[in-house]
Amino acid sequence: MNVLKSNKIDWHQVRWEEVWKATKDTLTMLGASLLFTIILGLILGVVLFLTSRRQLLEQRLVYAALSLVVNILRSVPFVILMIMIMPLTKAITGTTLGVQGSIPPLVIAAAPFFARLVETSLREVDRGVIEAAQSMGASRMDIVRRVLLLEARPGLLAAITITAVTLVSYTAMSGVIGGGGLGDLALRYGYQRFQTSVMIVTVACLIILVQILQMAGDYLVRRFSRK
Amino acid sequence: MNVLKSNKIDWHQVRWEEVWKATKDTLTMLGASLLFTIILGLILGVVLFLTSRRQLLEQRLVYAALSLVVNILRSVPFVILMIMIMPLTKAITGTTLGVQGSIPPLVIAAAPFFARLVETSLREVDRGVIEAAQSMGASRMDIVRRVLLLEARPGLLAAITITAVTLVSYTAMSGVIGGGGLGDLALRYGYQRFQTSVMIVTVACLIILVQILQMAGDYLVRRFSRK
Amino acid sequence: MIELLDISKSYRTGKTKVDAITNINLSINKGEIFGIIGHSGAGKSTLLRCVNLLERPTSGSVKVGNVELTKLSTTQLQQERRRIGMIFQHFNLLTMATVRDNIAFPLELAKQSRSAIKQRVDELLKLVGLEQHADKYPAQLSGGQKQRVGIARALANNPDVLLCDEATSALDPQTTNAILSLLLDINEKLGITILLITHEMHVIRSICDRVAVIDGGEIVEMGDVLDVFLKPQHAITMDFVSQIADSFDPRELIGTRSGRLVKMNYVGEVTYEPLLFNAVKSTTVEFTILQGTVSRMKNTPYGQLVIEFIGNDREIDEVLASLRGKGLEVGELK
Amino acid sequence: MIELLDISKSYRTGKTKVDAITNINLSINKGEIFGIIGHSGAGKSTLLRCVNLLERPTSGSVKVGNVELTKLSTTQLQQERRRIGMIFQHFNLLTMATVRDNIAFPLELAKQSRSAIKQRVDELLKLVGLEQHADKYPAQLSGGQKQRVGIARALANNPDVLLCDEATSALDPQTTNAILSLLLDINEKLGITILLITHEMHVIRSICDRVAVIDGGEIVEMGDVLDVFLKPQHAITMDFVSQIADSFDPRELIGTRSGRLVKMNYVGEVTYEPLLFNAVKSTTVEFTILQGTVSRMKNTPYGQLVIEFIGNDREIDEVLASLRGKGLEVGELK
Amino acid sequence: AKNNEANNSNAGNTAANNGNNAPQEVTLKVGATPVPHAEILEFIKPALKEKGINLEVVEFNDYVQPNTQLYEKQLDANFFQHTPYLDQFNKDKGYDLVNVAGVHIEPFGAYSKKVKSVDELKDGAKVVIPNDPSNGGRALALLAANNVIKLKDGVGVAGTVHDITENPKNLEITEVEAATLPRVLDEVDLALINTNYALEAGLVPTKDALFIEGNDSPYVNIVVARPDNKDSDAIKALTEALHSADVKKFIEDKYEGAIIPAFE
Ligand SMILES: Nc1ncnc2c1ncn2[C@@H]1O[C@H](COP(=O)(O)OP(=O)(O)OP(=O)(O)O)[C@@H](O)[C@H]1O
Ligand SMILES: Nc1ncnc2c1ncn2[C@@H]1O[C@H](COP(=O)(O)OP(=O)(O)OP(=O)(O)O)[C@@H](O)[C@H]1O
Ligand SMILES: [Mg+2]
Ligand SMILES: [Mg+2]
Repeated sequence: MNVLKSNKIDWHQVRWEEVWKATKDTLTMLGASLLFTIILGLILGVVLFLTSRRQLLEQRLVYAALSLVVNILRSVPFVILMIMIMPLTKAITGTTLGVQGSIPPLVIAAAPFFARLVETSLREVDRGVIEAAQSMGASRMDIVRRVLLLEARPGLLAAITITAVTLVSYTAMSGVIGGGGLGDLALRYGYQRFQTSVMIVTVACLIILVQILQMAGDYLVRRFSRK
Repeated sequence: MNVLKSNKIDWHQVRWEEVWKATKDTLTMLGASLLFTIILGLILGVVLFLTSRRQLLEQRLVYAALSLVVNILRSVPFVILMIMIMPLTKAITGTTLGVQGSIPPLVIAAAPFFARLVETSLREVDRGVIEAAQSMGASRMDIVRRVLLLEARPGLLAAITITAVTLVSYTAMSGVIGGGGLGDLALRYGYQRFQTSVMIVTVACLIILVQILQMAGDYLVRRFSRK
Repeated sequence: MIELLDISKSYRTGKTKVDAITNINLSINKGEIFGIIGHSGAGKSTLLRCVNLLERPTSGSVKVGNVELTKLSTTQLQQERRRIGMIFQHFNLLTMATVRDNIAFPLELAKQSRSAIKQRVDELLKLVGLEQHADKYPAQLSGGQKQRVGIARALANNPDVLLCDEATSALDPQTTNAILSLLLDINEKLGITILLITHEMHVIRSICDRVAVIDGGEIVEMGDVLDVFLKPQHAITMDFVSQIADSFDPRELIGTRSGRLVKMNYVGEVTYEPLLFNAVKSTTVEFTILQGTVSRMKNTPYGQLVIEFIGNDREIDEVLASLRGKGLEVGELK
Repeated sequence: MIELLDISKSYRTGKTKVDAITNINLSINKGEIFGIIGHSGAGKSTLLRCVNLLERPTSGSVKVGNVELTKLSTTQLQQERRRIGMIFQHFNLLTMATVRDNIAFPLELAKQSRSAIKQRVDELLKLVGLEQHADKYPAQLSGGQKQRVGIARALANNPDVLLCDEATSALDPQTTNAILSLLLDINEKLGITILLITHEMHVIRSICDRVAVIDGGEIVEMGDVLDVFLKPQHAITMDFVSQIADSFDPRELIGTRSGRLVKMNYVGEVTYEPLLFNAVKSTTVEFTILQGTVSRMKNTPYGQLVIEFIGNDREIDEVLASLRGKGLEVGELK
Repeated sequence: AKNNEANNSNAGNTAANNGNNAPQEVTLKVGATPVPHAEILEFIKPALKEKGINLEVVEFNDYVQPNTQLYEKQLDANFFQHTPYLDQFNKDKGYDLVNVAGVHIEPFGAYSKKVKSVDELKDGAKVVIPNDPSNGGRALALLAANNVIKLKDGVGVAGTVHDITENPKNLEITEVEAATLPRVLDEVDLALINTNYALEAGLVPTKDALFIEGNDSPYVNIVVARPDNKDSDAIKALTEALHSADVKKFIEDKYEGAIIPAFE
């Protein structure tokens, strides 16, 4: 780390109450955006899967359209996305600023990504099991809820874990609109103001957070594996 | 887009040769970083999978250590990561600037992410098939190469597609070190200079690129599905 | 109850088209147990899967209980399918659900009450002998246990029609017999119609009323089990039938024996009369049973024996004639 | 060739421990075909999987060909496993490889040359009758076709030992017989040792030398097929054996018949002598075969018949005594 | 101004020398932020070309890299910062980068769509300021200068929201990225916006600003080089070109008085 080379680390620069606030902000952003990302992404992913070729609701046009929307949201750089959806953000949260204002962009950016992971997970579900459900007269809704989401559970949990960690790294960018949080603190103080101590503390917090997320995710995946 | 409200779109602002150069830069960054991300991430993902619980090479400590490294790389905000690994970047590419200088950070950021996707994909491989290979005296290397990577191929292709698209959005951040490319152009002109026309053009290029990547990925997934 | 009209189904593999079944016509009555036999790859599973439209036939129409399934909308089809239970060749259990939940699945789909579900599941668990394994997941079960879960699941909703794709192939003889008795029982009590695929001849023999023999995607023979088994017309059928009891071909015996080798078939109450004994009693002919079976097919007794008669030819001819006179089918092996 | 010493294997499900097999001792000679039978869930598959250590026994040691597998390093175990072929109950084929590639897999592992692989695969494809399906993927195959791919794959490397977990359960009788002849053939020609699980009694009867009966994870009976089948000692074995030919219990006949019901067992060349006939010839006793089988077990002829004798008791007693005198096992059904 | 003249003459000499003796091109890599720095540099490209200097402009969106890269000799000079920032940077990192020429001032302004003057700001009004150290500190200093808040004594450009000692109106201050400021102007009561971004967003600093830094601002944007190359011919040629009358006219025409040349 060449940032460290030239500077002595001054631990007095670390304002702990600010680190604590940033941690809370990050947790708030992560919690809220993860929740909505999961809901939106799950719906989007399921619909993508169902409408794709050789699946239950094969609808090439719907699939192509949805896929395009997902691709658009995934191609636009996050900062630009954040700016572009400001009116939407304002409509939903009443502000485009701060922690609240950063949640819609985080969701809009992460949901399409999560949807792709969901789509991939659902593709792994054994066709035979779906057929068995069909043979029992399951409606498509039943199949989604009682078969696909159940059978793909370990894969979905892994996908949620990956998405959660990705969201943590996205929150770092929410500083653009004053979102705050650990990543932003690391960037502003650690990177821009060379307060290495702040950077170390905030990055350490981030690492701990991600480590907890990953371990919880791994535990759940293992807990729900039946193979 | 409130950016549009206040500005008329002036198409003369678009310098096409610059867009073209940015496109080439993006493609270069994407191509090179994707290649190395796949190689590194595949190795990392396979090792993560093999050393995880109840798998062929179960090694809790190795797994925990690798997982921690992956988590660290994934928790550090991209910009800070980019700075942190500058000495490494310099050692590898001879420069920390521009397109070349942005490739190592892109790889270091994307490989752990891809590794998690690989790990998740490999977990979906039927245990029975692995056992069959074991019963035939396959070495662990054989099992990785001839069973795991083969059986997980559709999942891995989907993971590569997701990673490629993610890399495209990462390239946008490489502007910090003068990496250039479409995302950077969009940010610099579209976001910083309020040249909406440039933003539209570059974002459109990005969308086309992502759309092509996704369609190619989808095609390959379908092509290699045997279920 | 089930009517298949001119069903064909073809798959494409790469560039080539494979006809799995071609122009199958089949009509199965209500309350009938209908067996399908045929070599591996003959098209049995494909045919069965066409009945509930898991496989949409390339052409032809499918009627179940007077409803033409091929013409229904998706939701209507869903409704109809609830009346059709299916046991899969590869079980197709929910890997993420316990045995109990797997069996409860169709009941939940039918929106039954919790307590009703619990009661029915317990009943079914007992029926298939898996009480001990109710909370296991499929991966923790043996092959036969998985198959029994599949059976319980298919029966859960008291379907009108049951489609069984080698429902007992992974089961030991006793469990098989227990399941077969169970099927026979619900067939008799509830009038359920059963269409079953099997390659175990004794399954056909034990419970089927009629049987169809499929080869190369076509029905080559069809009729009452007794007729088909005792008077097989088609080469394929003969192959199958000759396997019922024997693991070797009686023609192997020719040459090793000095007497005359005769194959006898008989069905019905004659089985229990001392015909053979009476026929030789008054002659000097001696006889040995070289090979054969005397058993029952569903409830009809029958016999299939290869017998060596030793004595003078005239007397033997008389014996054979007298046996023929009693209605036995008698033919000499050469 | 295979020696299992005090093998136990237990699983845990949630909080409870399940003993799948307990203290199994088994010794199988080189060139032997050894059958394992037992009810569903008895522990057969677990036992088989312990032989090549796919399942590490909780305790006990496993020797194959004088090598103690339980003590080997991973790489040494890999080497040893190449000599042990295995056919899985659930096939376990590579879903992403064609039939051809699935069969070529073990050959590639053994680093054989391309041309050698091609030749051997073609040979095997023909052997199991899948030439037409060489380029299909497993998902495009019928159940029996998948099983045959599994068989071909297990045989590809000419293993010294073959472990078969219900290798013919998805096959029709003819294909089963073809496969069995094939196994018998390589057993005789190459001296391969075969350990097979089956629930089809006629598989045991056709090719096995010895058989073990497992129940509740323990071997309850073991011995030559003839001994076990004709003189079963354990209740479970009797159950199995009584299934060989019959789908119904002969005791059902008691009460419906007026004469004395006798069950006769005999083995060997006596089968081809007119014993029964000679025993009654000089008396006034009449007899009818109510149920039974006369067939061969591997190469030994045997008979199991339920016969009704009608006549006076004294004479019948004499007949039975004379039969017993010829070495037949005769018992009255009550 | 005197300094500039001295520089001018030196640079002139060098250029003349180059023109006579060394026809081969020198490449000069200069890091800059897009507006107006990169644009000004682009403008002088042809002039430098004539002197045999191939000016390569490397654009940055970031205020750390241009200095770091310069220090590590990946760049020959940069043009994006003002003296207070450079001083702080040198202090923070122990660098010895030097100011070689002041070029222009971008007066920092406070804008609002809701109020017409600072006095109208309500209690608890929402204020946004840039979140980067250089502009953030400057924005706070401007607020302090207009008596909206009070800052700790002597913090200068390094001030952060933590240095606010008095906030009588209980302003809710949010730090956002500089380029975002004009985009959230509608939503907040007061936004302190860098002139370049105000211009880009169609605001006219001289007209629309509630208050703006005066011409006496210490925040002159400077060209920075290293001690080892600060006196090189190429750098001198660069300085000279930047201080030309053409550039002065260019700045005045293009930026309509919102950016003021800081040289005579
Ligand atoms: N998806 C498919 N693509 C191509 N061919 C297929 C497909 N499914 C089945 N077939 C072929 O159709 C034929 C009939 O298959 P089917 O499963 O009906 O056989 P089966 O009679 O059930 O055999 P088994 O007793 O072995 O289960 C087989 O030759 C099989 O290879
Ligand atoms: N992973 C597991 N966890 C818990 N119990 C298991 C597990 N695997 C097998 N068992 C149990 O161990 C017992 C023996 O199983 P095994 O598969 O050996 O039976 P099997 O004799 O092969 O039966 P089948 O003829 O039905 O295939 C069964 O009761 C089964 O439920
Ligand atoms: Mg089938
Ligand atoms: Mg088993």
